[in-house]
Amino acid sequence: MSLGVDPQDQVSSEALVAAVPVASTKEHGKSPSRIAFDRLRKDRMAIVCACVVLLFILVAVLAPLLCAIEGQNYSDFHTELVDEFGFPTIGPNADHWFGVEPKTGRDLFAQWTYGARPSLVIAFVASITSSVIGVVLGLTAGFLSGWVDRTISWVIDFVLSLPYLLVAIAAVPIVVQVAGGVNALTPQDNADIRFFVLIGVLVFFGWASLARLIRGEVISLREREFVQAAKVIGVPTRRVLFKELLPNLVAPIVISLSLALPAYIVAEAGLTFLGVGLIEPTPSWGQMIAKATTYYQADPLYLWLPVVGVSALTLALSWLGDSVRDAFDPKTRR
Amino acid sequence: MSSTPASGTPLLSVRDLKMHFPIKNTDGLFARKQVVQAVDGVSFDLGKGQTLGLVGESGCGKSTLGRAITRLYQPTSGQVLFEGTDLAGLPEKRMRPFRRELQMVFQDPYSSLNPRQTVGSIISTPLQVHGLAKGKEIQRVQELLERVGLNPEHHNRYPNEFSGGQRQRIGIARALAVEPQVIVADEPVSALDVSIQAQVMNLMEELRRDLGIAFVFIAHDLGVVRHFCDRVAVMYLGKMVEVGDREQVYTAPQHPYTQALLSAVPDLGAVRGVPPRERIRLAGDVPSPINPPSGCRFRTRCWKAQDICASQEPPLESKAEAGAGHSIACHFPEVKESLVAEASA
Amino acid sequence: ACGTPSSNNKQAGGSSSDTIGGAQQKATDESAKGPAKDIDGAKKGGTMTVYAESTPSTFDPTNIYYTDGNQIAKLAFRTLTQFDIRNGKPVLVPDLAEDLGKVSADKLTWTFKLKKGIKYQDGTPVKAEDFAYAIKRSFAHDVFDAGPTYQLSYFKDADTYKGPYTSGDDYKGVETPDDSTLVIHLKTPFPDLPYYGTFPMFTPIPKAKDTKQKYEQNPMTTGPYMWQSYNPGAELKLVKNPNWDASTDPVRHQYVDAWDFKWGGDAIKSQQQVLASQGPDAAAVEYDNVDASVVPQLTGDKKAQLLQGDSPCTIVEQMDSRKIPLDVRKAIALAYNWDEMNKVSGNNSLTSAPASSILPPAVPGYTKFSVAGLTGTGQGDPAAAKAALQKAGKLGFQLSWYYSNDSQTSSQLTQARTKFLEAAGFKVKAIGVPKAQIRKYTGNYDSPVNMLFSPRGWCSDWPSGSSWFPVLFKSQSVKDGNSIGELMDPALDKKIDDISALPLDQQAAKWGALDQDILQTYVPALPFYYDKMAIVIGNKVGGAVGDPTQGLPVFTQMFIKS
Amino acid sequence: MFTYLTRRVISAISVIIATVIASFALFFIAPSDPASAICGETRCSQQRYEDIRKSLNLDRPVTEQFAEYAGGIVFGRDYTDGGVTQHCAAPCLGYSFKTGQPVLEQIGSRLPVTLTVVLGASVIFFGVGVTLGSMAARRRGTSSDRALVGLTLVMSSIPYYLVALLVFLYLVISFPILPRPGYFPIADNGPVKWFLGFLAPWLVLGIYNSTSYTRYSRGSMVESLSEDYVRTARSKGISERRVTYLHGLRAAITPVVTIYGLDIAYLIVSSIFTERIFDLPGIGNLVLQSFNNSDLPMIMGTVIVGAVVLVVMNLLVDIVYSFLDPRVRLS
Amino acid sequence: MSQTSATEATSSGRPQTVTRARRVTNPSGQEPFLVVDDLRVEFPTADGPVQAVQGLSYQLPMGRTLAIVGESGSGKSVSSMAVMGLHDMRRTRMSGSIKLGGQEIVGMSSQGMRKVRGDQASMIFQDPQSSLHPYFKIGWQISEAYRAHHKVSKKVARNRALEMLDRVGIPNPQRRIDQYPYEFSGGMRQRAMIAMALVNDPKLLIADEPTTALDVTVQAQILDLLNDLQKEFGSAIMLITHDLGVVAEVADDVLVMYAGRAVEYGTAQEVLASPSHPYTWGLLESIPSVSTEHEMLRPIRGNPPSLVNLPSGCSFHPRCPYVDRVSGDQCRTELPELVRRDQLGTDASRCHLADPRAIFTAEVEPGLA
Ligand SMILES: Nc1ncnc2c1ncn2[C@@H]1O[C@H](COP(=O)(O)OP(=O)(O)OP(=O)(O)O)[C@@H](O)[C@H]1O
Ligand SMILES: Nc1ncnc2c1ncn2[C@@H]1O[C@H](COP(=O)(O)OP(=O)(O)OP(=O)(O)O)[C@@H](O)[C@H]1O
Ligand SMILES: [Mg+2]
Ligand SMILES: [Mg+2]
Ligand code: NI
Repeated sequence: MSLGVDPQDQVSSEALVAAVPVASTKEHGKSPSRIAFDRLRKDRMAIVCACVVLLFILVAVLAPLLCAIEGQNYSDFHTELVDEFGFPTIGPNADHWFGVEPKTGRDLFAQWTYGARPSLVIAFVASITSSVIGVVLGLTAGFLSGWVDRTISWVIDFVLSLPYLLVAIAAVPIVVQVAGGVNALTPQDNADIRFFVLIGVLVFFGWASLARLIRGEVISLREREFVQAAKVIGVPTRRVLFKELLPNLVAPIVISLSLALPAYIVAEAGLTFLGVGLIEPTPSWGQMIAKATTYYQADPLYLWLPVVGVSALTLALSWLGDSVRDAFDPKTRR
Repeated sequence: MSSTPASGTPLLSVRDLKMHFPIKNTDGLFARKQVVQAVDGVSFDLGKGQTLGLVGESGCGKSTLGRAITRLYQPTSGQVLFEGTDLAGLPEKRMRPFRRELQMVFQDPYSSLNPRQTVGSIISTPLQVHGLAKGKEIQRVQELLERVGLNPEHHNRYPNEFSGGQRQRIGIARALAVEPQVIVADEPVSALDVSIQAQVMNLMEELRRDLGIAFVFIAHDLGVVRHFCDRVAVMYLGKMVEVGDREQVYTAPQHPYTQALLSAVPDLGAVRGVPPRERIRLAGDVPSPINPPSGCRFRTRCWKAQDICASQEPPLESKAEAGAGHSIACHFPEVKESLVAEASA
Repeated sequence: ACGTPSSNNKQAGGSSSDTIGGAQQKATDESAKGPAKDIDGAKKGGTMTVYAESTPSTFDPTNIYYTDGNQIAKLAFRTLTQFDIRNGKPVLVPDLAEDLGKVSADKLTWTFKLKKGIKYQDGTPVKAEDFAYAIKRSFAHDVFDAGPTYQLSYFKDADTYKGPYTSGDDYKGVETPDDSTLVIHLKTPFPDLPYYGTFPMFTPIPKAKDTKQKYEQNPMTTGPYMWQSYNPGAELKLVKNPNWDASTDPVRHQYVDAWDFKWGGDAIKSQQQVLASQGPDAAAVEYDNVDASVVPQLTGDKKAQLLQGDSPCTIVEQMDSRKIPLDVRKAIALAYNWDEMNKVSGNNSLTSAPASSILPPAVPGYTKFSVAGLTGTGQGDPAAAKAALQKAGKLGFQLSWYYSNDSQTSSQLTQARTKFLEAAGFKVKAIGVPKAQIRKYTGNYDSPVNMLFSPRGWCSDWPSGSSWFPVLFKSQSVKDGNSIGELMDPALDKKIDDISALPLDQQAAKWGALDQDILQTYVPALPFYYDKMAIVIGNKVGGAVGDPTQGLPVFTQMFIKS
Repeated sequence: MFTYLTRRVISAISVIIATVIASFALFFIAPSDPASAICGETRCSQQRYEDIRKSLNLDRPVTEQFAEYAGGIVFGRDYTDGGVTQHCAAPCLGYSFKTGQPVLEQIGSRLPVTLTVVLGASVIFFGVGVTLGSMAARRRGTSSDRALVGLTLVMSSIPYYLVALLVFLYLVISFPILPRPGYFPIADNGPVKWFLGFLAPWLVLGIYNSTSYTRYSRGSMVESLSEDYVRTARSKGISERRVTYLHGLRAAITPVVTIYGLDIAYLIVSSIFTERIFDLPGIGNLVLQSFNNSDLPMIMGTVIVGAVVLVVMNLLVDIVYSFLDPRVRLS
Repeated sequence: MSQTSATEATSSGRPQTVTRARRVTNPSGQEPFLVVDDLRVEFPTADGPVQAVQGLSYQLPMGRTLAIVGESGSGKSVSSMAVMGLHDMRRTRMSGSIKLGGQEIVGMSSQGMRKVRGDQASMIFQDPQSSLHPYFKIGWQISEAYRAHHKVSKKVARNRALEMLDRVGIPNPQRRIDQYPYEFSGGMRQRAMIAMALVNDPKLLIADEPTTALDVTVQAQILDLLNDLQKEFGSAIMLITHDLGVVAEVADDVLVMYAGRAVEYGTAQEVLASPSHPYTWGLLESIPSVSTEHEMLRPIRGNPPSLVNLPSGCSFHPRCPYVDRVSGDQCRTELPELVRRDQLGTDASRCHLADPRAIFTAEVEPGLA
């Protein structure tokens, strides 16, 4: 009798779904990404980290509101609240929730909440932009091969063999000068330019490693039989790229995105700390840290506020990234 | 089914097909361009509804041949004639209509399905690409699933929810979607367990019988080929060394390599009281296809090799004494009675 | 001279009492002879480490003009004359010269008798022509562009002679009639020449050893110490010069075995270290002014580690009198919130005192007076300023300046100024430029801003108003790029010339009066603060005193306590 | 193998050339006006300004200037300023605006410090990381393993410069547990002082980075311990220790060593934080100083040198890798 | 597959001739070197315990070859690795008894186990590519195995390695001994593995699918080699495979495993020629053969069960076409014992069917080649 239409076989193939160990027995029709996200949702650590990140995002977004409630802003000087040597004469109180900054007497709570903004904005904008560029170039290089691949690969090599910190330092003054005749710029313009330079530098160095990763993935996927099958069917190249390959790159993309975020926050604050990143009057954690190192003994809160901000945010993001990787790639589970 | 060779123009005709891969040699200062002669001048015909089995050792070019036929590779030279049209040189655009006629089933049930697509969308992709069953894709997908023995309700599941055998069925359904005339099956069952393998074999048998699809069936399991195919071609190092009807090749092999290959297959005869056959044990391994031996490529492992084998390449020609449609590429073909004793039992 | 390059952000100077120390008199002691008087408790031996954040730009004696380089150079380069700091007061004494120079009747020829038997560190004798060569070399101002420039305006043929590299050795301005006589010819009288003689450009340089820009790597020294190694921007190491003869030197000692100057480290960190005096830091000096954040640690024993002294510098807020009308300048003065400016700058009583004059208290002629609004104190009165501005019909007058956008202090000061100036009805346009280039912008008087040009302050080149007013307030100062207020008033020029022509001993009081006159009449700048020296030293540093001529410690008298 | 290396060398050189071109191009893209940068700080006469422009060949076409610059790298070149000619030997990357000295000379004088810091720390992080990592891999799943993994994760998530800064502030300054960092050349100060001066940066950089090495080597080790050949080794009846530390580690260490090589290069070009925080006169501080001085040739010089370090190290790692992995060596 | 619904053949009682024997003794009757008794291996996982091997018993005398066959995942490798003590005991639960030359392996200290491994018993694996350490030379790897059990100099060990390489038919061993594994072809690698396994003259050689990754011609070479070596050394060989052809050619005894249990055990002759378990029948029927030209094969339907969630009763019942021949729900509810089929033969099977032989002869055998 014919097996194909054997009713018995129908039964057995039903039964078999339960028998295949890899299959989730309860729900069907879940894409691998869905499964990964479900896994992530069950990871308590991931949820806690996501909440922390969310909290910081809220603080950054609601900074004006929070400061309005406090009744302060980040730019007003309160020199009457510091003594002759610049030390604050007041601690945290009802007017200034976190106290005031040495020397200028600016409100620390406002500085801190606004300081969360550049970190988050730069990290998100830079990581998303660099991911898009990385994915597009990686896909192109990997799939097209030939001279396109060679060119892109060379550029990747080139970018990756530039010393990132040094170039970041070199780029800032150059771009600032390119950006406009010095005489045309207000202090705010200057600060904004630094902001975009920082994003640019991070993107410039960020895309390459993802592109390399994606290229490698594409090359290995390209040899996978389902891509061959698509070709045999006559699926056009663009469709192969975006419908067959791209969905299979979700895991590396999500993972690298989740690792890029904390890395960029660290980079932003680090460059700013060195004095080559953001500048006054943009409030930022990196600047606060740099300024506060001189006051760490007399005014530890001033130092610890931004330190805790940067650390907690990167810690939460890194752990979240780790959980994301585990969720997408359970083999590497700790 | 009887194995009458098709008359008239064959459905698929391969003429002197060559597939050479350029590789970079990494020895020495300057990279010398070398080629892997993965397939080197292969010809055969395939009639409607016919099945041709391709057997041979690993690396002899079976998959490459299959891929060159389906134009996954652009053949180096030679022709692939489908109903008289040469596909070998066709640009991809003009190739598109022929893709409907010529499909492929792959070996690895895990990598041949896109893990990010539902079974439904995997099977409907060919429909969309070729504009088939417009508006009724879901019905068609369910029909196909049913055809290959899967529950049609499962079209919205992902491949990871299926077992190896079921996945292979999905792959077959995908190939069937465009109603092809020829399916190139590259080791479709070698990754499966015996019991599952038999299920899939049965399915293919059925398709062939019901739909009249012709198969180029690649396998290294000689038993499977023997079971499934009308004609069998034996490949060695990119060349066909022997081709003929199943009975001819299995019961009266004339090429020493075919003989050695067949005698190496372990079988159940021993426990069934069949007298042991003579065994030919080949020494050594298959030479590299980068620098194949001159003349007859098998001569380095052949016990019958003589000087002529090194200097002159034996053509694949039908020998009158061997029977119609039975061709052998050997300077000294002969039937070894001691070898075939068991096969007739 | 200008302060150290860092004096823009770090403040310098200060005296021990709250009241500004009285003006020093121009003191000279022609009879001073070596060896210098021993210091009580002085010990020999050890290595002294000296830290500073900003780097002396050069150690080529011809090129040194900044106070830091100048002060360090005294350890190695002997000059015609030198200051001996006696009880905190500078006394001009002969150094390599036998006397303080003899001037001819027409005041245009100076003759210096030179000491005999002076040797370079390699034992070769110092010759008079080496002094002549050094002076000729100073005319190569294209090569040694940072050096002092008085010779360019006072010396004979200064406009035609371009130094030995381009114009050859034939220069009529110097003569060496014999091996121990140096004759200098002037084109205009220069009574302060003996003071000018303290500058390192008057150290002898043998022509054969001149390697131009490379000379600073291996200079010929005559002082108690000589080069061991020099890594520009990072480190200078000095060791004892065996051919220095204490008996010829009235000002220098050779107590310490070696000096190790380290630049570029963070000032605050270095100060912390010196204050902690762990290991080698006990014998260390950090000569940047003490940071406010370190001040709370200066209690108990550590109090002794603060070295205070006077500094010959005044810091001002300049206004371009060509672009800002007088009544507007006066309105600006009303608006200034000095308390905020001081706090944001990090000024405090250790490092600064509010300024109300151009001349600092350390310079003879300093007169205490007070012009309304120009006292460097108070919170300003934006309302009054606004009223004044309105009265002048200049409401919304635009004020603009350059600031260093990569310096926190500079940016914050700009924010502060912007606030109170805007409150007083001004429009403000502040332009941020990199710290490293700020002087290029502020030094260009033709740039499209109208405030805060350089110099931001001025330090005496020698204790006299003559190193201030003729340099800063004459019309030609604008051309020279050394103007405060960009005043170009022939009447003022004449007043200054008249005082300059007076005998030295009559000048001081006149300068003081002129100071008040200028501030009252022209308001070319708002006096901000007088600089003071307040630095930290290791707890084993002995003999540390301040040098009021430089606003820095006197290195030549330091020793290491056991 | 040989061709492979040749090809790698060629591509490395092409990258370096591109870096040189790019950094040269930046001089021109940026209206940084090198002449005025060199021309003193305040008073720069038009005459002198023009002289400098001439001496820098800024009045000549860009291509000619580049030829001069590139020539300087290959053959060295002369530099004339104010009638004084200086020679800059073969790989000449130009002159500092600030000090007028050849860029490479200055970098060369700072390099030993940076190398000492990085290499010293690298010994620590490699040793500690690999030891802890392979121990954790052997005890995979135990609570001590999990604790270690968690700890390394926390550590490596906190930015390095914060860790270094806090250690410096609290353990060096406030509670002087660690000796004061600084560069005291052996020749002048003897090895003890030299050693103590580097101790704090070594420890901080070393221990901080060891966390990621613990993770790498643990992961690599876990993987290699699950390989078939480890099972084979075990089936021979050799001791478990030998199985782990010879068979397992031998395979696990190879990828770690390559990361190690690249990391050393990376740390050399990014030692800015360490040097800035611990006040060490290395390359990083030089760059920072040059940045503050707008000393473009110096910055570009360090970028080029940094790129060379990275490229060369990459190459070196490839070569070393081929020695570590016979499959690569002989293929 | 076609089958008549001959339910009448299934009687409620069992024929008297069946002897119940929970422990099946050695089919060949010789003194066994390896005695496995009621072996259970379980892996605790997140989804629940994986019962990889359950109640497995068999014996293997010197000089004989025991083949273990079964579908993928049926526990073949797990059971053989248990004999070598290669499981990570932190993640494995093991019970029962394995006696190797009289020595109990289960629960043995790792020290003791080390002495046994590679000396008394050694093992070769399926994939010679990944089973040889890629970073060490072949000769080194072989002599390491020798030195682990013999206190000899490196030189002696190397000579021993040379000798072994020569013995397993590697041409030019002098040169090959200093090569790395990847310089060998697949067949040669497997020969080298065998050389390494035999370097200490073990009494038991376990070969876990030694030829699955190889081509037929090379497979034939390797099987011949094993055969020759066994003749020479007289060792016991345990051969794991899923190719019944290989079993027929080289095995003396056969153990058929299904879902972690032995379902049939006997001499090769008996098990392959007249099997008495429906699963074995299914395996035989699944093998394509030439005589049933273009007929449908008769595969076992469905898929092997999950080891976490075994079917109740006989594990094979969901796939067994003969369930209805057993009265009531016995197959679904009751686990059959592994019982000897008749007193003459040694074949034992785990099935509720009353007279499987009869069914085989009547219904299955005619369909086979
Ligand atoms: N893309 C390629 N580039 C270079 N060489 C190739 C390529 N594809 C295949 N080859 C080589 O061509 C030869 C034939 O390979 P092919 O995959 O056709 O063998 P096969 O008969 O299918 O073997 P198997 O039974 O192992 O699948 C092999 O030596 C292989 O290394
Ligand atoms: N360490 C382990 N942890 C959990 N499950 C395991 C482990 N090792 C083996 N298994 C499971 O035990 C079952 C039996 O595995 P085993 O390797 O013995 O199968 P096999 O019969 O050798 O199959 P194959 O023919 O594929 O080699 C499988 O389902 C496998 O997934
Ligand atoms: Mg193939
Ligand atoms: Mg197995
Ligand atoms: Ni058939």
